[in-house]
Amino acid sequence: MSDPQIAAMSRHEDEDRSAHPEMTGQVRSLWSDAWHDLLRKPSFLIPLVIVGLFVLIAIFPGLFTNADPEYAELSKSMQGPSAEAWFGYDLQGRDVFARTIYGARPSIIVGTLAVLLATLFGGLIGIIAGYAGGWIDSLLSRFTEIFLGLPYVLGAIIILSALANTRSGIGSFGIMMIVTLVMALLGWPLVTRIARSAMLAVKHSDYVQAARGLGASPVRIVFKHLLPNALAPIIVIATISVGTFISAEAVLSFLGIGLRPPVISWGVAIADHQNLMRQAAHPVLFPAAALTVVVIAFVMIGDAVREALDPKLR
Amino acid sequence: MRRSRKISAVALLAGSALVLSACGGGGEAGDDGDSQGGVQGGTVVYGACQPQNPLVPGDTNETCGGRVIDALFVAPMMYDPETAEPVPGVAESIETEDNQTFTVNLKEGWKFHDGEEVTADNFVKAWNYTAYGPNGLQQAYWFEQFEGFEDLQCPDEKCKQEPKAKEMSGLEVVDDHTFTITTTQPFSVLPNKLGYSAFAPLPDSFFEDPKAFGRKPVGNGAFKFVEWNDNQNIKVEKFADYPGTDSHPKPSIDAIDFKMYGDLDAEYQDLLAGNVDYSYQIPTSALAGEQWKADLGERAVSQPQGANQTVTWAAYHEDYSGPGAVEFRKAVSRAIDRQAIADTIFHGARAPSDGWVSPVVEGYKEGGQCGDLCQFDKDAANDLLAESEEKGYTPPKEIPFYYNADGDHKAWSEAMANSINQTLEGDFEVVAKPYPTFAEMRSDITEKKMDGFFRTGWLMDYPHIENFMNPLYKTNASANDAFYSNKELDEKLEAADAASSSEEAIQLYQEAEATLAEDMTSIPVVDYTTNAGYSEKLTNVTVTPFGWLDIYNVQVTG
Amino acid sequence: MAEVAHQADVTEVGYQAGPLLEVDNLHVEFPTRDGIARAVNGVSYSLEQGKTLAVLGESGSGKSVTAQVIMGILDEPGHVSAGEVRFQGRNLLTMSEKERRPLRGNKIAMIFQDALSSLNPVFTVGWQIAEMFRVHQGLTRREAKQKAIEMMDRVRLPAAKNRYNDYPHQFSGGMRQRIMIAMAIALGPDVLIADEPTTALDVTVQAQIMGLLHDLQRESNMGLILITHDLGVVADVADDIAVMYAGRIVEHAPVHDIYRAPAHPYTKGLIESIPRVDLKGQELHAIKGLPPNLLRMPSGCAFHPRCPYRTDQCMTDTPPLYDVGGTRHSACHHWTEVIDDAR
Amino acid sequence: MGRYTLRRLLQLIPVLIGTTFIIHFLVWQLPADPFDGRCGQRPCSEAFIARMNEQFHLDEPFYVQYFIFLGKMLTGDFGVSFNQVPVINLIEDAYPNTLKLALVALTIEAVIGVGAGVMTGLKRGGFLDNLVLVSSLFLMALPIVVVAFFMKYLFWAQLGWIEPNVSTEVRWSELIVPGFVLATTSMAFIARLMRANIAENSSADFVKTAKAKGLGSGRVVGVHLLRNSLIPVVTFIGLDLGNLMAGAIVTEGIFNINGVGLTIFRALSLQDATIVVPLATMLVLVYLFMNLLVDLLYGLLDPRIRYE
Repeated sequence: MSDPQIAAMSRHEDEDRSAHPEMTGQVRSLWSDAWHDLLRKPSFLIPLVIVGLFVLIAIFPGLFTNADPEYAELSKSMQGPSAEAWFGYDLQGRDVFARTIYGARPSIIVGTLAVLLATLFGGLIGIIAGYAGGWIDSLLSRFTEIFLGLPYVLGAIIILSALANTRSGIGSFGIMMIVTLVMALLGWPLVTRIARSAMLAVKHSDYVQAARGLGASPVRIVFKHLLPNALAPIIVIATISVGTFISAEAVLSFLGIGLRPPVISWGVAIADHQNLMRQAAHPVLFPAAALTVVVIAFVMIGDAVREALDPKLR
Repeated sequence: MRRSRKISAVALLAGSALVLSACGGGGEAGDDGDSQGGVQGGTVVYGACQPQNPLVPGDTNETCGGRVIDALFVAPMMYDPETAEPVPGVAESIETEDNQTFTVNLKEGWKFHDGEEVTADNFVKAWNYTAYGPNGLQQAYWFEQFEGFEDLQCPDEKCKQEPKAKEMSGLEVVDDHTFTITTTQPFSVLPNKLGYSAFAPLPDSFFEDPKAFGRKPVGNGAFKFVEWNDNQNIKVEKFADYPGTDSHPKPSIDAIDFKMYGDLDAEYQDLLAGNVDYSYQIPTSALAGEQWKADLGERAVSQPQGANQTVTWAAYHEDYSGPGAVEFRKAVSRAIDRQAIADTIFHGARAPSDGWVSPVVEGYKEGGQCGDLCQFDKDAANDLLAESEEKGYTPPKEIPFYYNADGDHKAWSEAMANSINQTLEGDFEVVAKPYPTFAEMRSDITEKKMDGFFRTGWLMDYPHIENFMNPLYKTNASANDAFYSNKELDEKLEAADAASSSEEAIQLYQEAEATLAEDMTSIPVVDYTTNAGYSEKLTNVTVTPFGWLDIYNVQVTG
Repeated sequence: MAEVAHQADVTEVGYQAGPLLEVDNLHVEFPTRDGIARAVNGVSYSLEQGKTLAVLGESGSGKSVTAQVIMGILDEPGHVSAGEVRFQGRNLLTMSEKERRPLRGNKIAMIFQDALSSLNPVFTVGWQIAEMFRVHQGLTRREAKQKAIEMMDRVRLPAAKNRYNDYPHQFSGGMRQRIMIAMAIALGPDVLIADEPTTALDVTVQAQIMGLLHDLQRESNMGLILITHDLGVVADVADDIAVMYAGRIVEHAPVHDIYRAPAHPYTKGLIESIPRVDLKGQELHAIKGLPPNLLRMPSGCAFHPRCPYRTDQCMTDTPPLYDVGGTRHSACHHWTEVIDDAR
Repeated sequence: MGRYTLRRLLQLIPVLIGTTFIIHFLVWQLPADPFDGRCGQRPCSEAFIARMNEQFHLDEPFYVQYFIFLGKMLTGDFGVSFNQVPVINLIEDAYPNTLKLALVALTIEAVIGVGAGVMTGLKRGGFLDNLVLVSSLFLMALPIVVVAFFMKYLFWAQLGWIEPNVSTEVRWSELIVPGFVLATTSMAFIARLMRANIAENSSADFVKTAKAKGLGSGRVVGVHLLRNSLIPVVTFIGLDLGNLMAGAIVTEGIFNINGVGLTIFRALSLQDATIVVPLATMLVLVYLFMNLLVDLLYGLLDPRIRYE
């Protein structure tokens, strides 16, 4: 799923960086150019609006529906869309529209939070490894590789199966946090790899050497030169990952090891009703559509950011 | 994924036991089975799953392996394919005068697949091996009632010391074809039990290398083992020297290919495509909207099965005990819309329960013993709730209902929780909570750690009311998940066990069942229905009350 | 001259007497989001066999675009909107791709500024040279290798045989450019276009490469178009010089005339900006202002915003290519003043 | 190169130990007692548990268990599962199937992805280009289960071209549709990657050189452009083999292919760690070695890369 692309993107990214170290010198104009570029692109603005809408839904689901997503009437089970329930009812006789609306929050929280954690932790390790070099780098690199050696799906299944103990009554928040942490745990090594190579490229670039030669303090070098330049590829990978992480969460939930009730999740809705598709498809169709739209929107934003920040394609 | 969830659901539903009943052919007498001029030969492809244990009768406690064991081995008794009544297998007769000492007379001329003759010795040695503690076989507990069973168990937890004896004193070989069984207490239904596969004989070759035997079993049944490809299939073929019985004649088919599926949908699609001849479970996707009946037409089989689904309360927990708790449990029971759940969630694959015993077994009381308490009624339920409050009972704000996520239990568990929440007008909520695996749930249940109520299911080992009572509700019984103890119940059960006639025993067991309504620590929900389908190739198809294909009488055409 | 023409007559059937290569009133446009960029605006020049024409100009002046049109490798979305390119009298632009391809590399060859990026990084240099023989002449791998090694020797690549299997990145800049040259002249082209061949090289290496080109041209008597922005490198090798500015030729003249007395203020500026040993100590002149934006070309003479001779006429009338005498032409309304100043 | 390979192999050792240790720890130590639910509704007999504990060294501290496991793996002994089936049998059964499936998927994603990428990369902005760009986004975003159900519905239920499930022989021809399902995400990604590479390289100087050499457009694209643009794609495809094998679980389930993923998933739900750990270790091995191989291959494909 998400993993291979990101891996290859990162590889791609590595090359760019090392092949064009001089590009990193133009950091400020790069950022502002990228921003201006993005604001003019429909392929960025349209998905941005979509994501904005879903974020709004995630924060205030009550604005979009009056129905209670948990209220179930078995007598209405699997009834199709109607004026009363736009997306129809699910197996339990719950309002599919309401459940689709309320399903946005967990998806988005888990996706973004997992990316955030993976980026912060992975980025930090990568920057330290790249900056410090030497045995610290070796140590951190081996450590990263150990986690990188766990394939994403396999790793997630093993860890989530191992952790999937409900007894403690962890509640909705706890369930989401477990999934988030596991995804972050499997996601950070990629960020580390990218951050490390970005750091290496910048560190060896001429202007940093020059700044060092002029006697700039290490702190100044790190904050003035290294970080701003190394950040671009990290931001690119983070943006793209949000989409792929949401998709990955849905697959894990579908497999029955990701989110689970009482959390309302699109992946769970798909899993619960995919067997009934020959009877009625709407309980699968609408959550699947919502999921697809959100993921596409995030991937498109990531793609646009990458194009804007990737000097080679400009 | 889904596939394995379902399988484990089925496989482990009953927990311990399954009854292998492959016995068959009730209606169709005739020495050579195929008296109707049916076609001889052919292979039946049987939808199956990977056995979880070596293929040794005393070590097989789940349906995946049980189905194969059933084709390979015959115990002293067998179960009629249509009625599940006990009929003779290897035994010519089982005689007793006091319901405590039983004489088993074996038929002559039965052979193992390696040519060895089946003698009394084969039974006695096999049973002693199974019961011997240090061997750690899964089905050892079947011999609990045999005299001397205790002496074969490990004296300490880690089994460092050897048990006192290696043979049960209750087993005695009289001659090559006769042996006796003595139980510690009178036990009238013992002959009924002896049809279960744990009582199958083992050839001498087993004792030479039990490990190798488990991968390449040698039985005494109508089919002999050919090969086992893990996770793919197990092949067995007709055993020429199988003598046949009235109910279980020499099979007409040549071979059975137990083809393993990870997913019921995949199996069902292969059934439609003609790649599988018999599936004993239809996936939800096909049950929905009666799709499978349209797909299969006459080849769709739907009949009651000897299994039920109950929910059990952790009545030992302080939150669920004390005055009024019984009324609260009754209120909950009346708040479950069993009919709607059976129709909507199970698409008719279950029927609302009316008691604690499956309707297919001997001893089921017509109309059930649960009465009104198993009838959905909103007002009555709220009246009971009010009554319980008057008596001073306050339920916790959140009442967890636990189910195992690796079985197909989520939908009905949630539906039941919704039904209770929306019926009872109180300040509490039932929340359906999954355990990731059956194993983890069982662990907490047996360790008495539950803090709500939870799903419990029972697939009969043998078709008798006794099997739905003693193991489940007797004080300290092995599967008494509520840790329920009711003196009156225990007395009735003991009396029933010791009853001199079958009728008397059944009467007493039924009285015992009726007492369960007093406390409602276990609430019946739905009874299982076998939903099976077979291919166009099969004729003369009978599906047993266990849900399995009668492999003795089925014929393959075309 | 006559001899040369005669030779050509013999070698090329159907070749009518006249210049080897002629660019005639060429216009090239690049549509962009903000409008059409007119990269080349009516450029005409011609090249005789055995002669060297230097095309001079800043980046963006259209000199490389013109060369790409001649080669037929103009990048999308650029396209020729008017004009002709005649090779041995035949218009290349109206030929089908099928007719034209055999000429490319075979009759007209080209080398580029950055040999590192122009050589394919993933093939050995030997393979890339041999490819010429294999594709155009259908030689076997072994024959082609033999020939390629010969070519590598010919461009004075040391230890050619041993380095046949090396990759471009394993060579120094100068060596790489020799390889490019070997590849370009492999099939003995009539015209060689060298697009800034020495720009990326050290000064000492520049001279070696220019020397090599000059020698090769004399040996094989081909026509050479030398595209450069550096007036300094062409003095010794070029016969004629065409100076381009904003997509036009602003001056076209034999090399010694230009050096002696430029007839266009832009040429004059270029010459004055060459550092010269004899003028040591004097201030170096740079042309003031920036090259024009091709999307917003100044009215009249495109050079007028930067021109010290500018008059009102320059702002309105586009100067034609005035005949300045001999084979000289200048696109400046005030060419007489410019020449006078120079003298 | 030889020294580099050796160094990489040596570096692999701590990684392998670390990864297998994590797996071993997670699978064996975190969940509840593996024998809790093994004997159905009744608790397992103490004798049974004692027998199993002894056989699988469960009374030892977990690091000892790990070293016993590691030692056995090194001698090629994969042990037996809880139901006494030699795990090597499961591996022999499941591995070829998963490998075949992954190879089919790899072929499909390479052919279609590269083809679409080349076509659109050469002609950017056209109808086809936009079609591929949009559809690849969709394929990347669609959950694999949706793709699988759709394909199965189309080719089996509607067109009747395939059997609903892959037979036990697992013939190559039967793997085309499952392979396609497994390949979708990567295929879309390869198309995009290839398109970007082609687009970038087609304006590269060496392509201009190739054209100036008078090469036909087929040769320019097919030899010069493709060779360079393929390098990142080839590395991606190499890395993807490990991912496909480890990620085939959903596909294997839906098409009933007896593969590694499905075997692991089944074993996990039965809590049979004896199966999970060796099979997962084998997947990790493939994954890590493919990574190494790709790194080495990269050097062969791109002579500019040098190994210190």
